[in-house]
Amino acid sequence: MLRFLVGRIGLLIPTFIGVTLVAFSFIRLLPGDPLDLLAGERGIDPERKAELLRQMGFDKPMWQQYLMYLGDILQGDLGTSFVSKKPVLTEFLTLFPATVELALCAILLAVLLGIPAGIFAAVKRGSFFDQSIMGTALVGYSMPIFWWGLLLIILFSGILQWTPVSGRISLIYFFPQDTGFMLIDSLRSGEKGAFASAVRHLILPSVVLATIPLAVIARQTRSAMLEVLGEDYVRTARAKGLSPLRVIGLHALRNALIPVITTIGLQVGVLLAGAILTETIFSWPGIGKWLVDSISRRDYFVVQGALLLIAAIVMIVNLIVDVLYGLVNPRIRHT
Amino acid sequence: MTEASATQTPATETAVAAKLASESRNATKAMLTEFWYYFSQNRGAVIGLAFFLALVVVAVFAPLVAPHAPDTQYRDSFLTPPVWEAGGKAAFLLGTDAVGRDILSRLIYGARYSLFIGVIVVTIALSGGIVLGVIAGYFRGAVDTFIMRVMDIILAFPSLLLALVLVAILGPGLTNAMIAIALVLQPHFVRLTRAAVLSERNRDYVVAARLAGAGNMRLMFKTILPNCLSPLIVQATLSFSSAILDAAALGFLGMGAQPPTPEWGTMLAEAREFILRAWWVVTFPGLAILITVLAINLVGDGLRDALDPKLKRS
Amino acid sequence: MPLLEIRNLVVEFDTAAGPFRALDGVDYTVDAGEVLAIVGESGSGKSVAMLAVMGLLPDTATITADRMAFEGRDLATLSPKDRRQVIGKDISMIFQEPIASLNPCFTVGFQIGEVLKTHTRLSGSERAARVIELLKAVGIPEPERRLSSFPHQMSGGQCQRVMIAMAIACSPKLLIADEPTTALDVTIQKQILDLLLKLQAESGMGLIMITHDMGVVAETADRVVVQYQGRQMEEADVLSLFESPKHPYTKALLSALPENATGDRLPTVGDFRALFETAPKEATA
Amino acid sequence: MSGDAILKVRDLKRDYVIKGGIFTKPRILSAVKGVSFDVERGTTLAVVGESGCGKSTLARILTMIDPATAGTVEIDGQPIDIAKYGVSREMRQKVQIVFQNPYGSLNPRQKIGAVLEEPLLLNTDMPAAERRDAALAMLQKVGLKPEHYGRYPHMFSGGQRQRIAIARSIMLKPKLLVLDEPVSALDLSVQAQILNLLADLQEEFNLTYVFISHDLSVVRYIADKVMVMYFGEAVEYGTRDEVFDNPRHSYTKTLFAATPRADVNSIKARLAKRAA
Repeated sequence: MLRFLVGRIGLLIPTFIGVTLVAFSFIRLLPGDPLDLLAGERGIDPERKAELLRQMGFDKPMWQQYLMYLGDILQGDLGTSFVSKKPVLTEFLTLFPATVELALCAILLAVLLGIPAGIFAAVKRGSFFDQSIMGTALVGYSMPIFWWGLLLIILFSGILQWTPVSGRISLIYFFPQDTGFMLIDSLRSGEKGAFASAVRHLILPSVVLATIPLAVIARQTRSAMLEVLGEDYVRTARAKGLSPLRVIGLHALRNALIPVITTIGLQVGVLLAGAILTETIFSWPGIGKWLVDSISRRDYFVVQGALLLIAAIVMIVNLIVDVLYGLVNPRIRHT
Repeated sequence: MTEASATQTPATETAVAAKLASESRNATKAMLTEFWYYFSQNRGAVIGLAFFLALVVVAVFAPLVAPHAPDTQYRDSFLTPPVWEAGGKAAFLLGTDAVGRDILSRLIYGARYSLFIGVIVVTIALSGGIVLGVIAGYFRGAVDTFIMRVMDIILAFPSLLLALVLVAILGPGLTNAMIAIALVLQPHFVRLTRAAVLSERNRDYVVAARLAGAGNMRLMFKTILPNCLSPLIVQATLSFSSAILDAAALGFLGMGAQPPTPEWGTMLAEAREFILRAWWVVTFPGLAILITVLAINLVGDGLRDALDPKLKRS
Repeated sequence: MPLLEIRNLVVEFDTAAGPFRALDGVDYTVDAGEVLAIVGESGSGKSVAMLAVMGLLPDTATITADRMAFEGRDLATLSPKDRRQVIGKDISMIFQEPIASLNPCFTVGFQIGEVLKTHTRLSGSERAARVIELLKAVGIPEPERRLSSFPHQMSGGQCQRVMIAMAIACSPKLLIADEPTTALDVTIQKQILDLLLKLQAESGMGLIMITHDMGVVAETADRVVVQYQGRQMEEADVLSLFESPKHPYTKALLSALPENATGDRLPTVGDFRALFETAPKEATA
Repeated sequence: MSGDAILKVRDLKRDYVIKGGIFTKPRILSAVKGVSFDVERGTTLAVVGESGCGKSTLARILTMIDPATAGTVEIDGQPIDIAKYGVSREMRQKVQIVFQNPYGSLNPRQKIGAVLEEPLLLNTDMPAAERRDAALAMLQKVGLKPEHYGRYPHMFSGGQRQRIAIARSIMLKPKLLVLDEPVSALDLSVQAQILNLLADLQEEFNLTYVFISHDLSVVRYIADKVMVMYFGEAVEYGTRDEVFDNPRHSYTKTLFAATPRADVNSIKARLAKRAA
């Protein structure tokens, strides 16, 4: 297991270096030099520009620039936003909890509904339930979630007026956000109705963001279960006279979960990509919206920093999933 | 060479050849029939395929099918609701948008863009992915490690994020969006091809072909690759639909096709501000995306069932 | 009263190409203390009947029989719950692929203990002691240490021993072994067969050996049923079967054994086919 | 038959290096630990052993799939060393192999005609029509029909596929055929047919067989000479009768004792013991 873990971490290092290269090249690949881009239509006088370029190290050879960049990263310096003048890392850390809160709710929803639905569909293979669950899952899997979000807004916010259109909490509440997680902060504030408001704001974005992972997890669980149910050891479990509940819920599920965990891990990327769209639609102040706004504001150091940080998060979550995978799979744990 | 050929006259020779050719055709036909049998067992897949073909026809003959030109603005009909709603006009079956363009016509022309995007993106991603995947899986060693690490790097970025950034570099527009999406989808093909090649390369028939004198190129592309195609075909179908989705998402974020292009995602972006006033400008483009993607995914599922040898044998 | 009695068993599978008759009216009787071998080549349906007894056939199978009784109780009319009290306790079964037949996610000790937990009222510590006793009985060295092993850490022969331990955990009256040694080397096969016969002789249980190997039949069986394409060709005690086979198919099988070769060429079943295959058998539509 | 050895193997060794992790040193696993034997033209050497004894490794070396670590192999008077010189067309035409599993050894996407013609296409300059005739003639020779030419492997039974695999292996008229458990995956009745076919072909083409098997009854039937392998070593080597009548090594004795006997006398003995 230790060797497995070390191997996985070893694999991450070249990938991380590659990721920094991508983030580094991003600014250099932009058409025109960065300062022209940053200055926009106002223009900048040549002397000041040369001075700035020297300050930022753009006159040095590429490899030196890269090493400088790498050094900055290792010191936690990911550059400064041209718009807000705040360090990118600080901005990121302020906005990140909002995205995590949303993504966690979404993945929880997806796992808690998707796995049972998949198991049920597999056990009742070919039945009406199986067909409806899988039909629904396929629709979910095919859903353009930006449209799905708009549709839900029309229905629940427009027609039924049940849920708010945007934001994380109603503007009438004001309390310190120590953790950055609105559900926790609103509970701690003790303000009446604040928690309920936070929940109501969270529901629609979570549903929208959960849609695709939910569909993927349900489909994967079903096919993993179907595969496992045909295995010899499931036949053995039946031959032992165990109850169907134990055969399916213990012997089959335990094995089917192994590929499902991998699938759940792969949803991090899907969630972060989905967060870009969901946060834009619901004006959710997280890193997805931050990123889109930065691109349209041409705040390229923010984009560069976000690129690096998001890739790092994906890699870390994948590592955690790999470890989990090793833990549930004895063939890896005991070698 | 053999007794049989020695005694054969040219006439019987061609007869033999013709007979063998027809036998061979029959075998191919039997394969296809069998494939179609398993595919058609899946009702959803057949419906999806029918819809997809209909969509292709509509897209090809868009100028003949569409009631209006996609960019004609009818100044007397801003935000006309669909024909069945109060205030709807028969000329605009699905209503008009904020500048008076017929939504149905724009959707019909929009199908061209979506299908075009799917075809181009899948072609680029698939061909690149196959070549890299076969090389990585066949040669192993340092080449493999290098290719797979590069793919890992691409996969470390969420697809839409990477596409957004690429578009930021290349500039917004449909072509750049397609290139970006193809690049983002490519690693999946590389991984899939590599995995399939790895599982095939040590099979006895490959060893037998090597013993028969087949070189690397022949082994890679003639012996092994055809046996790896099933998962790739399924993945290509699914990528076709995700390319459409991603392009629409980019369009929605203003980074894909630019207005006034009747691309479905771009249409949605333009319609966003009217969501609480005119539901139809938002609903129909999205519905078009959903149904198209759903149809293609249905076909993909059907292909998987028909091509998956495991299911076939059970 | 025979231990297991089956009369006119027919099993049909629903397939895409229409119903397929895997068993076409077969009879089996097994008495306590007896070793019955069911022998046949692939497609003979030799495992199907016993899977039907165990209730392990898929939903696509339709089972009909005039009688299918274990110790006089009709298995067909038992509720699934009552049947589960017989399966794994009084009738147990081991399979061809020992490694694949054990659950890769659970330890050996857990998987054996599970049978005891389901079918007996032993306490936790009693169960633990019994598991060790069972592992000893099937000849696994260092049973205390092996308890916490996973199947992938053991060889095929050892896994089959674990399967046997699991099968005999509740002292069954009937043990069904479905090609128990086909996946194993000859020397291991010998050990496993010896073990099965020893356990059978000690406990007096009935043993059904399902196999394709005439050698295994000769080494283990008291009585033999020969099957071909879902039908019973011959039933005889083992000596008379080898000494004077009645049915042409049995004769063909025995003469196809290389060790019985007399001339330069081996007679093949095809040489005899006309004698026992009246009509080509196909899926009855 | 002495002196006309088509295959001479001396002190053949094959080691595999098992890559170590970060904390473990690489280990060396010896699959074949120095075996020597001769096979005379037109005869059959049976290599017997259980899983992991090195018999498949030996097969891969003889067919030039894998190189040997040490020792010499001489086929038809020519030494082979693929690590140094690779495999020439000429050498390839001398040795071919038939695998155990007829379901894995045929390319599922290749029609039978193409399967049989591939060796000719790649190693000779024969025109297409002649290749086709050669393939058709070979189909007939192994007991299949001309109409099978255009079909795919999955349309055949296991026994038929093994016939196709055998046909492919002798398309180039090899001198030596390595048969790696060719009948183990087949039913008894089909096994007999394939063994008969192999005997016929041996006679017709004066083929030399290295027949790898774990089944002693088949070996006893088909072999001229027998070599018993155990953990990479040849523990027993001699003519069939020498080995079967008078096994010397204890492993050979164990192996013989473990092989089930299907003769009436053994059954009588067993029943008598059981009754006692």
